[in-house]
Amino acid sequence: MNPALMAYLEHRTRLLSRVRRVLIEDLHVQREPDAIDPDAPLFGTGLGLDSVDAVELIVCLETEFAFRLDDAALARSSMRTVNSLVDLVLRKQGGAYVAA
Amino acid sequence: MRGETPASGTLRLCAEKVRALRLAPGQFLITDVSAAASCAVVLERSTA
Amino acid sequence: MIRTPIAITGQGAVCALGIGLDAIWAELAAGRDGIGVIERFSTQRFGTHLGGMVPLPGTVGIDDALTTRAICVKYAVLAGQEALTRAEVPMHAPRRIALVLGTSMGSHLGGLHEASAEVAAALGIEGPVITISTACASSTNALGVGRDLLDDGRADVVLAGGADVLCPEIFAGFHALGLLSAGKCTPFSEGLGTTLGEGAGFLVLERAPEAKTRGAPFLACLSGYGLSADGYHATSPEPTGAGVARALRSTLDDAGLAAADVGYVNAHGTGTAANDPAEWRAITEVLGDQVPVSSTKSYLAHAQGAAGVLELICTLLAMEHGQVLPTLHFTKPRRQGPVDPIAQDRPRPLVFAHALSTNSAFGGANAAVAISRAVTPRRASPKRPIFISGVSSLVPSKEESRGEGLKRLIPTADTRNLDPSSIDLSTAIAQALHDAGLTLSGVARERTGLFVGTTNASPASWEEFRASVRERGIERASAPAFTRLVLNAASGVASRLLGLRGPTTTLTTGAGSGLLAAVLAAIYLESRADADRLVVAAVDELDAQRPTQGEGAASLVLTTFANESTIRLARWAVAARTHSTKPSPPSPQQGRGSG
Amino acid sequence: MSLRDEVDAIRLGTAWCEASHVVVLRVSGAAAFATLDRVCPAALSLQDTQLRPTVLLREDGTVFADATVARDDERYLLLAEGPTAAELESWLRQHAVGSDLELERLDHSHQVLSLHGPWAWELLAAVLGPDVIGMPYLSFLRCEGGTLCVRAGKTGEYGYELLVPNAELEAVRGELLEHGPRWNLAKVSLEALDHCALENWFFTIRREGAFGLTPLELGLQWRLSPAKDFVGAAAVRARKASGVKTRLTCVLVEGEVSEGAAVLLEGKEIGKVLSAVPSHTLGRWVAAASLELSLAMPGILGLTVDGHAARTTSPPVINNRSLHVSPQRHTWADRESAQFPPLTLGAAG
Repeated sequence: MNPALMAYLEHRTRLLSRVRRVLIEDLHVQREPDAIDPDAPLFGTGLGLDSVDAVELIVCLETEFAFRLDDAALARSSMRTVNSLVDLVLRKQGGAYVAA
Repeated sequence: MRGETPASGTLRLCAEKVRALRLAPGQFLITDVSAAASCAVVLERSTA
Repeated sequence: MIRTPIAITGQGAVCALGIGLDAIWAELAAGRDGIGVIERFSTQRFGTHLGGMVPLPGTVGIDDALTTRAICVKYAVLAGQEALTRAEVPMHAPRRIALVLGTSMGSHLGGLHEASAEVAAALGIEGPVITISTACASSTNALGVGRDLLDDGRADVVLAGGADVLCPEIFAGFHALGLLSAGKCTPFSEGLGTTLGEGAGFLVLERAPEAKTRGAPFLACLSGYGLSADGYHATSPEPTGAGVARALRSTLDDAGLAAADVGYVNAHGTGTAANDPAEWRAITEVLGDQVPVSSTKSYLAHAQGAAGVLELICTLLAMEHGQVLPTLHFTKPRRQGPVDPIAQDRPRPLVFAHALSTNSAFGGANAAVAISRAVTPRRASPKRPIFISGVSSLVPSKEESRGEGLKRLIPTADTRNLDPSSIDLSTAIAQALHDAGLTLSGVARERTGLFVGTTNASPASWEEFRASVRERGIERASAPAFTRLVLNAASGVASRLLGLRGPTTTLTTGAGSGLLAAVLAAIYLESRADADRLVVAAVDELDAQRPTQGEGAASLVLTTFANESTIRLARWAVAARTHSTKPSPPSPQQGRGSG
Repeated sequence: MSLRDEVDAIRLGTAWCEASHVVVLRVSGAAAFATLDRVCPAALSLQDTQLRPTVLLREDGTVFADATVARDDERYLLLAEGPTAAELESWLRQHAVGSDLELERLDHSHQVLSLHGPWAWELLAAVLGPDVIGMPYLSFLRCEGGTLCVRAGKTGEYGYELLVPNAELEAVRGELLEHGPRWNLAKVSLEALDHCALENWFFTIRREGAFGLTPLELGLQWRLSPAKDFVGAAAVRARKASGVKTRLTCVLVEGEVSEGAAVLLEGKEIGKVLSAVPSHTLGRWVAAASLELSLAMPGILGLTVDGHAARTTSPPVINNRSLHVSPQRHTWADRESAQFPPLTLGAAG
């Protein structure tokens, strides 16, 4: 496996675990980290989040990963699954969204 | 029970007295006085 | 049998439109709103800057000197004084004058009931002082409780209404929930969202014959009121409007009115995407779609706990002038909204015999009142005996986590994001219902209500909210924590988890809150046709700020069905603090509360 | 009507079908909750009229039904895709907890009509009344005449299953077809619904459910309660303890994909395609592939499937119109002027 891909996978795995931790600690999702499927829907009872949690989730991610999200359309399209949150973080960290 | 339970304390007492009335007929007056208002209720189970 | 009509003999208000009724009417008549850029605190870090602030000299720009609570008390005293003065209330028997003050979170610093006590002291009121806190339905609910006190003979004059202050925390909470509109709030019109406001308003209520005897002014009759719980969500209304519809029907029923008698509705009309369509569904369900409906929030903004009474006062002022108020700034109707929202820039000449005013709140509490131009005799149903069919007394267990205990009793409960107050209250209620052998289903849920006494919103939720402000800045305050800061948050959760959708209220008197809830529930249940059972409950949560406070919860199930119990709640009383109010039972064993 | 047109009807307009693939049981009696709680892996935290998606598992932990539980006051509805009504009924009886369990098959007394699309709510409001408009996702509404309107779409668009009593069927279907043309109502196939389900990463029992996998490999742990016991729980937990080796991952492919095709990374097989559809919306094929766990991650470029370039991505890959259509603000009549964003996401394109 090429080193760039390995680095990406490692980086993404770390981000995934941090996003899961935000969901558990700040949004009170009552699950073990590895029981939060990366493609699980966040709302509509997937992980049990509610409309009231939407802004809180963004604020907690902004705090955890030190970025600001002012683009409402991007926020909306990022608030679908755990993976789409990780994508958002990657994008905010400089667009390293895909690797070879 | 630790400490004061200003809201639920008297209601807890009502619950105790209701349980007592289930065992034996009788009557209880429960009161509570606070700076805002005084309240009283009578709980009773007649012998009939 | 005829029940004594209740007269409104005076009113007073401070709100975004001004101080006192004359100033307020001048603005209403001219079609001028009171919404502008907030100056009392900085809104720089938020996307919107508008509020309906009281133009009271001395409260602008000196937030450090005047605490939120002091401002709230000041508003309430001004409005209360005006109401008492206009009603020409003789103050020679102050112990027979009660204060029922509805407030949401505006005076949270240091206990809601203490703010009410300060108001009572300043006004010379020495009768019972009851604080109703069902968020944005508080003051409408307070009018109803005031009416009940008069009905039950517990006071001769009731000053009922509400007061709230717009403070940065509340602005931040609504902002975090995405409920604030960019421009001025335009209910039922294009442009979603609400604008927050503040103020205080009071009505003087008296039994009509006595008021007439003393030559009191007569403004209108408070002809009925109704309460209900959505049992649906912490902040969103039940989308079909079923909860609001129940409150409206109860109000009509209590007032002895038919739908066709109602000539005007002053809607809650916050302007939000969730509220307005649900409310309009409720109105069409109960009253049809031809009744004119407007929202005074387009003038005043959303005065929170004081909203209901202020809106009713505006309605009364307009009525006095043979008019109804418009919904200002109306541009283009939304897809589900009133056929006639009175979309114009001045009041409309319209004479009505009866009007309704309705409010809906966080926690799913709804309240509505009916007013009538003329003294309207009410039909009385025979008083029903009250039985106690179930009880519980909860001391949180050390062995089992709160969530687990609740899950065992209510397996369908979602325990995520519930604070200790919500869990303990729900648990105690579930235990009491279980003790009563009740499983509520179908229409029985709508006929079972919940009256809760408590002293504070959950200290744990307060701490979570404060921590979010401290660590992230006020513009990033926690929305989920904010929704749990209303005093009725825990009862809203209990309503939802247990399907209690009948009449609901949450009140505080500090110590004794729980027993007062039982007394008010008994008064309500004895004579109303809209409930068969009322669950009474109280909760105390550990509070690090007040080390003497303990924890626990208790609940009683009051029922009108003799077959559910042989134990009666035979008598009750509520009165001023030091007055002897023993209901003269024959030497019963006596018990005192522990708090 | 071509499949492509059917998909467009679901994605942009209104679409309906008779949904005989959904079986419905009414579960009541004192043992109703305990039985459902035992057979459904999901935590059944439900308020009245709320729905919860779950799966039903064999004792070996593999999935045999895609199911939803609805709370109807103190009774429940179990909607399932996969088994027949008779199979589901007997399976439920086999696992009954307590004797007071009443099961009523609704397939003889009711028909299921399925309605989808970003404007489906508006058409339904014309048929069933305005309360449809405010329905949250995963809830149902009791309508006049006994029809239940269940909002549990699996296409990423507004989607409803109408449980219509036989006596009402002609009336409801008649009204639907009478009002339908105003919203360009199209009749669509189950194939089109399943196509959209894959594009939006909804689990389909008829497709990836047919491979004898457990929820761990299917990415459906969110439908399992971490706390409780349920039929198949022991097997699922044993599989988790021994280490899960693959997970279903969304792969976008630049050409036609056959089911069972190998997914290659630098010439080495890292997994297999379980199902795939040509997404004309994206101009690519969307595949659900079972990949080695360490590589079951979005954002990997340079894959090859059936000789075409491919990459993993985060589903759903459609920027659903329904996300942007608000019943409070929009109406079909003004859809041209409303300026909705494109159906594809920047990141996916």
